[in-house]
Amino acid sequence: MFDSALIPKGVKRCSFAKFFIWVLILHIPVLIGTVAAILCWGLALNQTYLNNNFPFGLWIAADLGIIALGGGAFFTGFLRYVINIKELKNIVNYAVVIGVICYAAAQGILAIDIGQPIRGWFIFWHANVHSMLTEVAFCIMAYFMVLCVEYLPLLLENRQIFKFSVPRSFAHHLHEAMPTIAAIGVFLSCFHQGSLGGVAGVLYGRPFAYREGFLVWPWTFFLFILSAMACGPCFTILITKITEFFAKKKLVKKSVVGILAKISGGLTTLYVLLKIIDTLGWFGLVKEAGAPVKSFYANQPYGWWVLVMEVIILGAIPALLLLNKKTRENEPILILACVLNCAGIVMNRWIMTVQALAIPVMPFDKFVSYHPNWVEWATTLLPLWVGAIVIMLSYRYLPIFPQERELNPY
Amino acid sequence: MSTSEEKERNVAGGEQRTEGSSWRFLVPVIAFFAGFLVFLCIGWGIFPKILYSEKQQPIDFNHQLHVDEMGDCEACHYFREDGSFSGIPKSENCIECHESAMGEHPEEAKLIDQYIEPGKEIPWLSYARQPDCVFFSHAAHVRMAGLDCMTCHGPIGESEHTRPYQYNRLTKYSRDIWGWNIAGIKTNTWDRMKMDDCAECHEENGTNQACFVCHK
Amino acid sequence: MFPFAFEWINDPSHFVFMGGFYFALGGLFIAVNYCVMRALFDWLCKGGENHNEH
Amino acid sequence: MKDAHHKGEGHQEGHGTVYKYGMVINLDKCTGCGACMVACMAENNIPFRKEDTNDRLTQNFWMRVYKISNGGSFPDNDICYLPRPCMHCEGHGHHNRTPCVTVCPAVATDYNHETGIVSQIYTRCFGCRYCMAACPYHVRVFNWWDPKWPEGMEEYLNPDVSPRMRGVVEKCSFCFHRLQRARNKAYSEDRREVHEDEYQTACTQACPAGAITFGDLTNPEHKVYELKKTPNAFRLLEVLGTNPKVYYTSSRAWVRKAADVYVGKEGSGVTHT
Amino acid sequence: MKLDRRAFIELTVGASLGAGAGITFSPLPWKLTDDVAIWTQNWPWTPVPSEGQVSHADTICNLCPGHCGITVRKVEGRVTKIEGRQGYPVNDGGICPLGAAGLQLLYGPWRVPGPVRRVGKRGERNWERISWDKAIAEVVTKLSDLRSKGKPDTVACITATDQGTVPQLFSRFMEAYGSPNYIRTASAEDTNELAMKLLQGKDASVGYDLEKANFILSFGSGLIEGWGSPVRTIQAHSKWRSGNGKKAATVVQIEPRLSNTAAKADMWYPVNPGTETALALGLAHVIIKDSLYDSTFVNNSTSGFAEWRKMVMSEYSPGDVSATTGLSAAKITNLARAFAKAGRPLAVWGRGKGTTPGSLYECMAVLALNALVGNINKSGGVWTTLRSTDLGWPEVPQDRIASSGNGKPRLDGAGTQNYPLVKYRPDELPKIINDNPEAIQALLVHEADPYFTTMDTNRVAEAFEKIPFIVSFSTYFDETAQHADLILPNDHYLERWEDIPSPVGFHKEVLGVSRPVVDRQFDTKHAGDTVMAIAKKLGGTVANAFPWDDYEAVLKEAMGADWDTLAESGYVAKAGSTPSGKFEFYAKPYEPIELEGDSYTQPLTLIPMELMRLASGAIGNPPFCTKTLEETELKGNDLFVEVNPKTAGDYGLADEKYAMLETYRGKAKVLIHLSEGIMPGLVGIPKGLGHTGYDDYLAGKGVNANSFMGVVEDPVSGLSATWGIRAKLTSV
Repeated sequence: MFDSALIPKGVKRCSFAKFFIWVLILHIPVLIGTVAAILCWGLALNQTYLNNNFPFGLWIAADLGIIALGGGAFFTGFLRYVINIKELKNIVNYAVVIGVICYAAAQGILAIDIGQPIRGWFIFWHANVHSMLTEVAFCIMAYFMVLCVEYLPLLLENRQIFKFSVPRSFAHHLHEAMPTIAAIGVFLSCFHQGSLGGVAGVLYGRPFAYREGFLVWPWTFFLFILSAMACGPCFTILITKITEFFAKKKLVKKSVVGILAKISGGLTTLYVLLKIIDTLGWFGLVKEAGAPVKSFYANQPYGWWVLVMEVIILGAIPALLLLNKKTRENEPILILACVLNCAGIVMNRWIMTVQALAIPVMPFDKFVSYHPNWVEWATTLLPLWVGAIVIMLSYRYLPIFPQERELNPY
Repeated sequence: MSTSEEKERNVAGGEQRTEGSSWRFLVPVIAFFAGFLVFLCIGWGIFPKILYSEKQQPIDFNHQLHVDEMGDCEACHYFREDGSFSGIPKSENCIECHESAMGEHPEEAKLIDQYIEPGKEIPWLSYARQPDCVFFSHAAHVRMAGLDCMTCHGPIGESEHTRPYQYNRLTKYSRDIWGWNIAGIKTNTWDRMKMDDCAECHEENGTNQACFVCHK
Repeated sequence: MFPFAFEWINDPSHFVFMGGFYFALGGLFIAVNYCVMRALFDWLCKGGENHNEH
Repeated sequence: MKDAHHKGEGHQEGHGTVYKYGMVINLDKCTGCGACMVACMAENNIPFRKEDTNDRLTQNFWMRVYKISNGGSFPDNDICYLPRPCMHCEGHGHHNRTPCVTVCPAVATDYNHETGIVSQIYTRCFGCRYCMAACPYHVRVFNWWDPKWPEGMEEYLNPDVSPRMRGVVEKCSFCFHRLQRARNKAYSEDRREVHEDEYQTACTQACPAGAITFGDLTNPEHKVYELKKTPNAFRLLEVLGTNPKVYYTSSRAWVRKAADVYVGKEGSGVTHT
Repeated sequence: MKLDRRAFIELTVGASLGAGAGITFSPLPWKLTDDVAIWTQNWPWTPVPSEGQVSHADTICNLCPGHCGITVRKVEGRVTKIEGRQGYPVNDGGICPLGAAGLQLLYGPWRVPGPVRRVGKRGERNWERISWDKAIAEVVTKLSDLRSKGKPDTVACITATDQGTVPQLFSRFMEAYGSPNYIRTASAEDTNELAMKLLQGKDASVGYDLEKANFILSFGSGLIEGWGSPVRTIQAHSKWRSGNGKKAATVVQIEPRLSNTAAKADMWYPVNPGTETALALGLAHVIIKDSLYDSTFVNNSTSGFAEWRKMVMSEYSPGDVSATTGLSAAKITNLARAFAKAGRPLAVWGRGKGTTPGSLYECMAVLALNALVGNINKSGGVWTTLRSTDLGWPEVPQDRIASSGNGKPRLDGAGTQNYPLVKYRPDELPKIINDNPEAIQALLVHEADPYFTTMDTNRVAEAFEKIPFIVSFSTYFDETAQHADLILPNDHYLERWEDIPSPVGFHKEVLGVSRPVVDRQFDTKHAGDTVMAIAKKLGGTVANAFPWDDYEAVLKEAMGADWDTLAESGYVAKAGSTPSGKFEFYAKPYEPIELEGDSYTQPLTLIPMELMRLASGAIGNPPFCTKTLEETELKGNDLFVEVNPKTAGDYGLADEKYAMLETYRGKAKVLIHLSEGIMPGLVGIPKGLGHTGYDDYLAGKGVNANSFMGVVEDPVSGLSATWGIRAKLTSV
């Protein structure tokens, strides 16, 4: 094959032609997304269906969702390097790759979402330390650097680069320092996952989203961390399964996936319990403010089903599925549980942002609903396709899965 | 290159080195420092030249002569009765004396036949022009704080010739705003009139630093 | 972002926030530089022999 | 190194006295004529578009007059007009917690303790719109388009207010530029305080019904000081604790009840016409 | 040293790392990031208004008959703000939305840049600029040709009002030229003046002392929606509301729809539309029966009371009236008693903003109510405000052609035997022209937009086609100007001297003079100068009729003694001269005004709604005002008609859905707005939309309410008394 010198030793990859065709196919949605992004930058944000009632729309909901799903990177890293579960060595690399893609995606979407991207760096230079968004920006940028540093050794282990002695020893030393780097990553991630929760939680002007809290932070701060830890690994498992499906070969042992699933199940259950307690506490808080909770769910698309779906169907059920061994071991049920868990988290992000804005606060406010238009969808999915391309490249040229050679001897 | 030989070389991990001498490692180091120096010079030397461009004032105005003649700055740069500042005088102020030539200075001749006669405004390029988002109240600074013009405008009163008006191509700000020294080192107060300089002075005197004090 | 900035105020929230941030960034910076230095020293002093396990 | 919080009391003391500018709007006098909206747009260079009437949610209004109804059926139906400028919320506690100021990541908006006005700096704002999510009164509007005036109409733009560019959030500033001019006048007469009649907002001045009164809420000589204490006075979303500076008075009970978050019996919220 | 591949890589990596470090330690990247951010703060396409000396100037707003005093704020030569003028006797500092948006009319792209001649067909909006002399020459050739053919009376002239020097110049020109057809646009003033002629025998109009009244009974007048002088009336309303605690006045609104006035009123009585006169007479019945009327005034200052009393007492008992109006008898009796017992009661007439003549009988019935409680020419009452149209100008010299032309009867039949007292009947013009196409050969239009404001727009369009030569003096490209052949643009009201007559409905006389506060923006000329130039070019007696050389001379002479105070302060408040003379009760029997269309195929009744934020007269709504329209009034390019949910239920109409509104006169697609504020069976349509002129900030938005309604002749006055039309609404 044309690029055989780059493919790691001892593994089989499809022909470069087939690979290149797939990359070209993926470039079509990427192109559409780029056109949408240029429209937003060029003609200003009137291209979307956002308006003064809905300053936050699909983009912010997707941002929060992607970063929650990307939580798998920091949590798997935490388990592997800090709690030292050696088994996870085989999947932490892939978690890092997914993390890099998710965080790059989040920053990409933010670059399109803000009205003046060229002076977006004001958030760092003139930082307002009390604002949750500042905290998010600082930590996402910092953790993205951590993720890049974690991704670096994988990059350096490419066959050609590995030939040079400097990169080789650099990669080796990076592995030695990885626990400290992962610890820093966990420290940062805990903060920004929490701040993303705080984004909605501090809005005391919006009774729907407002949660009192502990010292400075609202409860949503901790709920978001917990939900990211719970659903991150699920997302990693999901992407691994999808990659295995496309690669048509086993890449990670069942036992490794099993560990992640077990931990994720425990955390999801804890999250659902705390979420229910928080919701009940919130009912009390709102009643005391005089607003009957019924009115929050009176306007049509956001009826009571929303609460049931988010907490029960997409929360409790995956938790139970992941908790007991039998269902966790069974492959299709595991995938279903992961999908439900991830969908639950993304839905929670949508509710805490878009629905929080939809619920009228002043009694004489009119209820207005919002749905994203093609420009918003194209730009939100753009990082998904770019991510797919990056995964294909990493899978092809970098030794991501240590157990691959063991699982597919040839 | 057959696969076996290629595999064999791979396994060895390319450890045998070409026979070059031990100073081989100097090549990248020299390259590093060369690149470093070249771009350092570009950054510090050439970049400011490209970034700032220069224009001449329409008329080479002699401040010293006028100050001796008229007394002080307030003669031409006066306060209106509603407290706002008139800024650079209009050509009708000049007409009061220069209706007809008062000497045979070529600049005055230029003033008269290009601006006074056709009744056009003189398109002065204001050195201290702040951007549109800034509200600067001369009344607050001159009347209340008792600052003299020199603090912000420097010794322009004693200048015989108008220095060229340098402005930033990108932002269109006069160079007096962001500062003359590219490194941002400020020797006297009028070298730079950026937000930080205003903030610094406000800080020292404990005056109010709310946004809407200086912004509009 | 820096103590000399206009918005900077010496109060607990600034110290905590910026302190944590610079701590994390510093930690990362030190870790990476440590690896770079070690790699360079390996390359400079030991010159030839290397270890190809990774 | 500055030791006192520049936003806190210590630093903003400045030399002048401390004001707390606010408004009292008499909803019995307000006829819903909209002169306040037009005067505000004329004073603050607010752009307008041909397609403004297509979508009220992307319109740019600093002062918006809401038409509220008691939801009764004919002939017991009643409507009332409620002009809504920015509330310039003060929030509570030593470090006030104005909903939009605490959330702005780049300190583009700030609560000024000396005047009680929430400032919005358009060149600092990079349009993340978080403050729009935080404000329950829909006061903050976003420049979804680049403002464009038809040929020749840039003549009437007011130099005291800088026209904004696309991609930034803007809001009512209580016509702060008029306080800046009033201060200039005061300084030229060697005094620091600004009298009540020297600083009035454009909407207060234009209101044909004299329904809007503006002044320093803490100064007994100003009219608003007394008006805000009338029994019928109320504030929008009082229960949320935003501590807004705009008081409304109305002799009609249903109007007062339409102000707060469904306070009172269940479902007492009003529908809209 | 052998340059093999490895060395090359080492070289480039080393050099690029060095370059990177070099750049990072130089100011280049950081300064560029900062400057690019600053560039986004100063985009070249974001305007930067120029600074300068701020000055203020006082003048008078001429956008509606309210004539408020305004103060203009200027920066160097630019006008940046229009505000109400403090201390002006009419509006004392307040301003209305239209007045505040006046600068959009001064600087807008809809201004006529200079004299233009039409190129291509009418309404195609393409013009060619010509010089003033050529334009005037063209008008002169046309007019002198008509004169030579002995048909001077086929020239008509429409102006907004007949008071003030410029309208007088036009009427003097018409008289000197030889045409009796000088016509004023229709408004409630026509009926008020006619009523004053009939009941007081004076050439006067009706003024209301609103401020001092303490019981206001309004028959459908939009008191806080643009009636009379809008700002003055709104300020009066504030006085009624500011009894700090106890109410200063009680306001009763009689209207089938919950307008803003009805909402703010203390009591709102929704009567069946068209039965307001019956209610007035019913109230009179109760007042007389309980003998609560002011007998001293009635006995010695009125005449014909006995006969009127017999007519009222015989048919208008509370029982019958409640049957026709739909108001309970008890309410009628209590209302009458409350009205009569109030200290200074005042009954107000003039539906909506008073832009349509309305029924004369109704006006007289309301005035009779006021007479009953004896508040004629008293504080808090109805005042007869004398109208002086003669400015002491010399007699108009007429040559033979002129006198023969003037001898002919007026086209619109005003002043002929069947309409003896009426001065102008503008709404009749379309029918007259369509019946007799040669009737008008040339039309001059000044400060009016008949194409848009006259009822029955389709007939008006047909009529305009039949007029061969139309000259407009409009400052803007309004509808009439766009269908004219020649536009001789008048100066904008902020650019010209002009005397402003007393505001409508004001009980005192305030004579004002608007002055130029900004220099001319375009190649425009004062309409007075243009008319005089045309007259001078026509020569002969027409030229001699204008002894002045320019308009300013005309103004100075016309103002006479007041000129000095006017030049200095801009207005003169004259003491109201109270004319003596008896108040005559009009005892003829009353027949209600029947609407066009039949109730079987058109079951609903369409009534116009006049909104405060929507200019419905000759001036197009500026963009700021259109922007403030509620989303239940205009959405995109479609206007909403207001319908009661019950009616919508009966006819299958849904909220915010399209429906076809059809009347005898017109048909168009509209959106439905379900409102609990309108009486079932009624359809309310906002007046003032449906412009085709101006710019597409306003053109093409909504449908013109006038295109649905036709002229219903008032049996008593002969003016158009249309207050609605029968209509059909079918969902689309």
